[in-house]
Amino acid sequence: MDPKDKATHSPARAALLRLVPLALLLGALVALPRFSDMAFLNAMVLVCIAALYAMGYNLLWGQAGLISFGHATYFAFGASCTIMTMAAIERGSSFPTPLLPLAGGAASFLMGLVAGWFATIRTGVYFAMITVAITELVRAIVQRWDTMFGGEAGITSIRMAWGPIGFQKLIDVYYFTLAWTVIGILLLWFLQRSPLGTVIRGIREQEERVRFLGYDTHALKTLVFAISAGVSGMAGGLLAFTNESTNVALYEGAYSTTVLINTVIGGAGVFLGPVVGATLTTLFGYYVANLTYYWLLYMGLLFMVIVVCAPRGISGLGVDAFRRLRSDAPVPWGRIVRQAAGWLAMALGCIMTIELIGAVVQPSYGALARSSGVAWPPVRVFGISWMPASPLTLGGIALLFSFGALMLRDGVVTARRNVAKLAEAIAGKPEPGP
Amino acid sequence: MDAFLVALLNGLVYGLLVFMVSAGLTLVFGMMGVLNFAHASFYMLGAYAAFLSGRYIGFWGGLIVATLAVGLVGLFSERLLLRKVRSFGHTQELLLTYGLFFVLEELVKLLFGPTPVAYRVPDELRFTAFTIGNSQFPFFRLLMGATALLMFFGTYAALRFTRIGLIVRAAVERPQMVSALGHNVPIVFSGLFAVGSALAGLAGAVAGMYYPTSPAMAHELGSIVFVVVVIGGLGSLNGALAASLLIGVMTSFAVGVESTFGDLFRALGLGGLALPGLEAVQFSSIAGVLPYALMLLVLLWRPAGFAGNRA
Amino acid sequence: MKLKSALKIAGLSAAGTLASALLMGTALAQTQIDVILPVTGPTAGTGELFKNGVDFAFGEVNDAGGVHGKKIAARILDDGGTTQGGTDRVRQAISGGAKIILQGGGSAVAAAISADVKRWNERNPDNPVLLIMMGAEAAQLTKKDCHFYAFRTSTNADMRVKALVKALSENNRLGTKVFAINQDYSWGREMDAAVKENAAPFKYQVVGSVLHDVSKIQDFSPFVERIRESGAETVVTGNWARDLLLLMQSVSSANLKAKFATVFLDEKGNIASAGKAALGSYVATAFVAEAGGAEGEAYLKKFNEKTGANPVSAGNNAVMAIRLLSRAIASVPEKDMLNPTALALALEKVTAPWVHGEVSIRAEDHQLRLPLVVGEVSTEARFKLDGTDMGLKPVKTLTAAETEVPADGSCQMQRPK
Amino acid sequence: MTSGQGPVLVLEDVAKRFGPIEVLTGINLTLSRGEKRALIGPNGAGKSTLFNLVSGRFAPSSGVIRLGEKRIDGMPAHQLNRMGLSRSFQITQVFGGMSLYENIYMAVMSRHGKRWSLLRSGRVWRDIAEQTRELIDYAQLTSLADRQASTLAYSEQRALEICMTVATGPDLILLDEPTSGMSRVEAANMVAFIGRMTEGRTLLMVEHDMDVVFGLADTISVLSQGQILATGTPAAIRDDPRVQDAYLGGSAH
Repeated sequence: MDPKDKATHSPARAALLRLVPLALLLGALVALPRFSDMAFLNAMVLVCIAALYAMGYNLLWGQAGLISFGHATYFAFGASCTIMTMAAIERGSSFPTPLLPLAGGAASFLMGLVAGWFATIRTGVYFAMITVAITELVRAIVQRWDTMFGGEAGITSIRMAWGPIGFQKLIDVYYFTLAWTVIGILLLWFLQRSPLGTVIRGIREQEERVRFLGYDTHALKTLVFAISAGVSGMAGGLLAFTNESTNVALYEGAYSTTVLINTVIGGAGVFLGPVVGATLTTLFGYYVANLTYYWLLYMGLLFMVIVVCAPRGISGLGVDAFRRLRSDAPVPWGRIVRQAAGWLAMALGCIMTIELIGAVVQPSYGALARSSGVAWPPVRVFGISWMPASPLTLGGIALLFSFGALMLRDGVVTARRNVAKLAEAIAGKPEPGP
Repeated sequence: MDAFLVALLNGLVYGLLVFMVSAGLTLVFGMMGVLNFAHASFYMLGAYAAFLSGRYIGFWGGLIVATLAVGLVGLFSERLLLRKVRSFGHTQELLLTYGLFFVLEELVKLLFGPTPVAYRVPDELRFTAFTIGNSQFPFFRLLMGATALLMFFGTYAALRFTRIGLIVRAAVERPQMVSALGHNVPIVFSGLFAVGSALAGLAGAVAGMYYPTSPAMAHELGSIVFVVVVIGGLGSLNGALAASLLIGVMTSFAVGVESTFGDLFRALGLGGLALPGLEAVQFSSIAGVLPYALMLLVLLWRPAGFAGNRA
Repeated sequence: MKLKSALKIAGLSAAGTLASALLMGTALAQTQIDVILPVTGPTAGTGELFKNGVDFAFGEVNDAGGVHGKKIAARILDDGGTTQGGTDRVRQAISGGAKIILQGGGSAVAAAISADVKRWNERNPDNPVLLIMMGAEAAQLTKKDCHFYAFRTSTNADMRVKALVKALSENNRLGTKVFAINQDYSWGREMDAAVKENAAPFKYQVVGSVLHDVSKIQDFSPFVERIRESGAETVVTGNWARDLLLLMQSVSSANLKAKFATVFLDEKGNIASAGKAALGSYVATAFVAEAGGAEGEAYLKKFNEKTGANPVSAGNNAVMAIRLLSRAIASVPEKDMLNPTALALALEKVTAPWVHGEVSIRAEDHQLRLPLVVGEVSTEARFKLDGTDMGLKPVKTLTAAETEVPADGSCQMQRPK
Repeated sequence: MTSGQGPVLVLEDVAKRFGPIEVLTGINLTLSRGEKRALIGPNGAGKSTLFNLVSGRFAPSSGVIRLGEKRIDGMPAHQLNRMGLSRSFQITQVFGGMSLYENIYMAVMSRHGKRWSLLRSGRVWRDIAEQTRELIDYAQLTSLADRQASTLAYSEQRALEICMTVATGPDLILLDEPTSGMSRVEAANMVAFIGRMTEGRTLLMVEHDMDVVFGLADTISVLSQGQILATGTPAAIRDDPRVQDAYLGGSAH
C-alpha cells in the first residue's frame, strides 16, 4: 500500500468499506431461502460446506505455506465421526444436535495432531507426499473396516429434532450450515489476527528465523495442521449432517483435489479467496454438469488459465482491481473491453470446438449418419443446429479464435509485463551484494 | 522354489515398468525441482499415440511415433506453459502440471470415450519365452522388462558419457552454478523435459498393450510413480531403479501372504485388542498401499531417498 | 488484466444461458423423466452403456406412439459417479418436480440415492418419488435397504453366480475345483459368498478365494500363481473394468488352463482390450444375440441403428427398466401416469417382453426376475463384439424361474394403505 | 537463564565430523560475561561449522558445549533461544511480508513466553508493545517502524536482523558475518550500530572484514584447519606470527 492511500482513507473508513459489503452479503444469504427453490438451496448448502472446507485448507496453505494433497482424510473423518454421533443421538444419546459439527471437528483435530506431527517434519514437496501417504494408508484401513465406517454403502442416520428445531426441512439445514460456516470462518479470522497468527505467517516466510526466536516451529506447525484438519472436519460434519449419510468414497482423492482447485481458483493469498473459489466451482459443477458432458474439461481449462494468467486467483485480481479503483490512475476502459471481447471469443471458440468434436465422435452420431444417409448430420450447440463439416461452421470457429488472439495480443504482452513485475515483488527481498 | 522365482520375476517386471515411467520424471524432478503431475498423462498419451499410429504403421512403428509425439507434447508443454509460471516458483509449476493432468485426461475422454480402446499385445508377440516349473513366462512381459533396462542403460550412458549429460548432471546438483557457467539452462530444461516426456510416452506405448489403454491410465499409475521418485531420491536414476524394483517385488510377494490383521495382533501379543471387523482383513488385500507405507518411512527417516545426497 | 477473470465468468455464464436454451429445446416433449447417470468421472464407461439403453428404450416407446398418447423424454443428469453427485441430482430432480427417477451406475451411488429417496418419501408422504435402479447389483438394495418406492431391474451376486455355475455344471464345463477372486468391497464379497454357498448344490469344491484391493492392483500375476497352485478348473470373478482386464491378461500370458466365469466381461471395450486373453471365458448376462434367434438379431440390429453401439451388459437392464415402466404407466389411468404410488403398485404386477423370455418384478422385495444367458467368448460366435473377431456363443439360456434366488425375508417394506 | 558470574559459553574438546571428514577437532573455548569475541580464520577453517554447532544447527560429534551451567550441545534451536542464546544470519532472514514493528514484536513476544497466544489482553501485552517501541526507538529505526520489511533497503534489513537478534533478550549473541555484502561506509555504520545494540552483552561473531573485527571485538580466536590456533586481544593476534602464517601461507609479505 502506498502511504498516500493511507492518508486519505482513515482506518475506520477502510474497515467500514470492508464490513459493509460483507454485511450485505450475509444479509442476502440469510434472505436467500425466500427466493430460492430446493435445488438452489441445496447448492448453497454445498457452497457453504465447500467454502468452510477450503478456508480450513487455506489456513495451511495461505497462512503456513504448506500444500496438502491429502486433506480429504480430515474432511471425511469429520464426516464419519459426525454421522456416528448422529447415529448415537438416534439411539438416544443426549448429545445436542446443533453441536454435531463440533464432534467431527474435534475428531479431525485429534487426527490432525497425529498426522500433522509426522507431516510437518518436512516441508514443500516432501510434506505434500507425506500427506498423500497418510491419506492412502487411512483410506486402505477405512475402506476395509466396514463395521466401523460402513464400507461403500456407508453409514446412514437421520437428523433428530432438537428442542424447537426440527432439522427436517432443507431450509433448517441451510441456516444451520450457514451459521456454522460463518462461525468457522470467524474463528479462522480471529486466529489469523491473533499473535499466534503472526507467528504462523512468520513460519511461512522464514521458518528458521522463527525457530531462532525461540518458537518451537514443529509444534506450531502441528497445531496449525490440526486446526486446519479440525475446520475441514467440521465442514465434513456439516456434509454428513446435510446428507444424513457418509460413504468411504469421501476418503478418496477427489475431495483432496477439489479443495485444492477451489483454493487456487479463488486465490490462496486473500483471506476470503477460497470462499470465492468454492462458490464458483461448486455452482459450476452443480449446474453446468447438466448442460454439457464436458464440464470437467471446461473446469480444467479454466483452472489452467487462472494458474497461468492470474497466479493469485480470482480474488487476487479483485484486490488488484479494487486498489486500482481507489488509486488515481485512470481506468483503461479500452483495454478492458478489448480483453473481454478477446476472452469471450476464445471461450466461445473453445466451447464450439469441444461440443462439436464431442458430438461427432459419439457412436450414436455414426448411427445417425448411417440411418439418415447424411455424412455429417447437424449438431446442436447453444440451441442452434450446426453443420459440423460446413466451411461456414469451421470458418466461424477459426474466426472466433483469430479474433480472440488479436484482441488478447496486447493483453498478453501487458500480462507478461505484469507477471514479471509481480514475480519481482514476490521474490521481494533485494539481492545481497557479492 | 518355482513359485518364489515366478513371484520374483513378476515383481521385477512390474518394477521395471514402474521404472520406465519414473525415469523421465525423476530427471525432471531432480533438475527443476518440480514434481510433474502430468508425467503420468504423458504415459497415457504414449499408449494412445501408439494405438492410433500402430493401426497404420504396425506395432514397432507405433512405438517410435509414440515416443516422438509425446516428446513433442512435452516440449510444447514446457515452452508454452511451464515456462510462463516458472518465475512464481515451484508451487505454481506444480499446480500447472496438475491442471494439465486434469485437462489431458478429459481431452482423451472427449476424443476416445471413457472406455478402454483396443490397443493390445500383437498376436505375433504372444508366445512363451521360457518355462519355470509349471509357469510359463510370456515374451511380451520380457519385452516390457527389456525396454525398461534398455532405457536405463541408454539414459545412464547418455548422462555419463556425453557433454549434455554432464551439464544435466551438474544442473541437477547446482542449477545456479551451471547457469553462471554460461550454459543455456532454459534450453537444457526444455530438452530434458521433452526427453523425460518421450520416455514416458515410450513406456505408455509398451505398457499400454498389456494394461488397458483408457483415460484412467494416468490415474492408475500416477501416484505410484511419485512414490518411486521420492523413495529413490531426487533426480537419481539408480535410486529410481532400486525403488521401482523394490516396490515391484514387495507388492508381488505381499499378495501371496494369506495372513490377516488378526494374525498380526495375535503375533504381537495383542490378541485382546479386538478391532472388530478389521481382524479378518487379509494383508494381501492391502498390497496396494505398501508403497505408500514405505514412502512414509523413507520421508520420515531419510528424506533424501535411497540414493539422494541432498537433504 | 484485473477484469479479465470477471469477463471470463461473464462469458461462461453467457455460455451457460445459451446452453440452457439448448435444454429447453429438448424439454418440449410432453413428459420428462429424470435419469441420473455417471456421464463423467471414473465410471463414465458404465454411464455410456446406460445411456445407450435409455436412448434406445425411450425411442422404442415413442416410436410406438408413447404412452397415453404422450411422448416421453429423458433428461440426463450427471452424478459424476460419486455418491455426493447422486444426492445432489436427486435434490435437483425433485426440486424440478420429478416424480420418477431412473438411476444407472454403481451400487454405492444407488445406495445413496435410494436412501435419499426413502427419506424424502418419509418426510413428504403426500409427494413421494419413485426410483428405479437400473443397474446396481449390491444385495442390500433389495434386502435390508429395500423400500416401497425403490425398484431394482438388474441381478445380484446370488443370481449371477447361480446362473454361471448352473449353466456350466449342466454342460460339464465347470469341473470340481472352483476358485473365487473378487474385489474387496460389498459386491466382491457377495460374489465370494455366493460362490461358497453354491458349492454344495452344484457339487464343486472352492479351492481358494481371494479378495483384493479395488482398482489398485497393478499386476495380477501373483494371484494367477495362487490359482495355478490350487489346481482350479474354473475361476469365478465379479471383477469389472480394469481389475477384470488385468486379471485376464495375467491369466492368458501365464498360460493358465482354468476357464473364467465372469459377470461384466461383455461391457464395452473389455473384449477388444483383452483380445485373445478373453477367449474361452464365460459371462452370465442378460442378452446374447445368438441365443435369441431372429428376435435377438432384430433387437441387436435396431439397438445398433439407434445408438451405434451393441446392447451389452447394463444397457439391457436399462431397456428392461423402461419397458417395465412404460407398461406400468400404460396400465394405470392417464391421470395417474405420474403418480408414484399407483405406478409402484403397477410395477409389481406388469411383465415386459424380453428377447430371452419375460421379465417382471417380485412384489416382495422389488427385485427383477429375468432370464440370463451364459455365453462363451469365442471366434465362432455369430455376432462379433467390439469390432473384434470374437463374440458370445451361448452355452445355456436360463429362464427367469431358474435364475431366481428366493428372497430371504430381510426386506421389510412399508406399503401404503 | 544464565545469571551469576561464571563464563557464558564453554566449549570442551568439541569435534565435528561429516562422514570421514574431520572438520573440527579438540576445540576449547570460553567466553566470559560481557566479552566480545570474534572468530576469524581462512576459508575452510571451520568457522561456520563451529558457529553452527554453538547455535544448534548441528550437534557436535563429541565434546561438550555449555551455556552458563547447562549443556546445550544437540539442543534444538528454539530451546537454545529460550535459554538465552540468539543468533543472526549471514543471509538476511527477516519477515518480508510484515512491518518492521511486527518483526521485532514477534521477538519480544517470545521473550515474554507468549508463544501460543490467541488473545492479546492483559498487562503483559502492553509491556510487549512498549518494549518493542523502546527497542525500535533505541535502534533509531522509528521512522521505518510501519514499513513492510521487504521494502527496506539492504542495510536497513541488516539492522532489523540485528534488532531481532537482540530483542529476545539473550545472554549470548551470535552474529554471522553481520556486514557481509555491505559497502565500506555501510559496514562502518553497522559496526557502530552493533556496538550500541549489544552494549554490555556477550558476543560471538564470525567475520571476514578485519576492520569490523577490530572495531567490535575485544578478543579474537583464530581458527585454522579445524583447530584454534590462537586466542588473544586484537593487538596480540595481529602480531602473532602463527596467525600471519595461517593467513598468508608463508607467501611473500
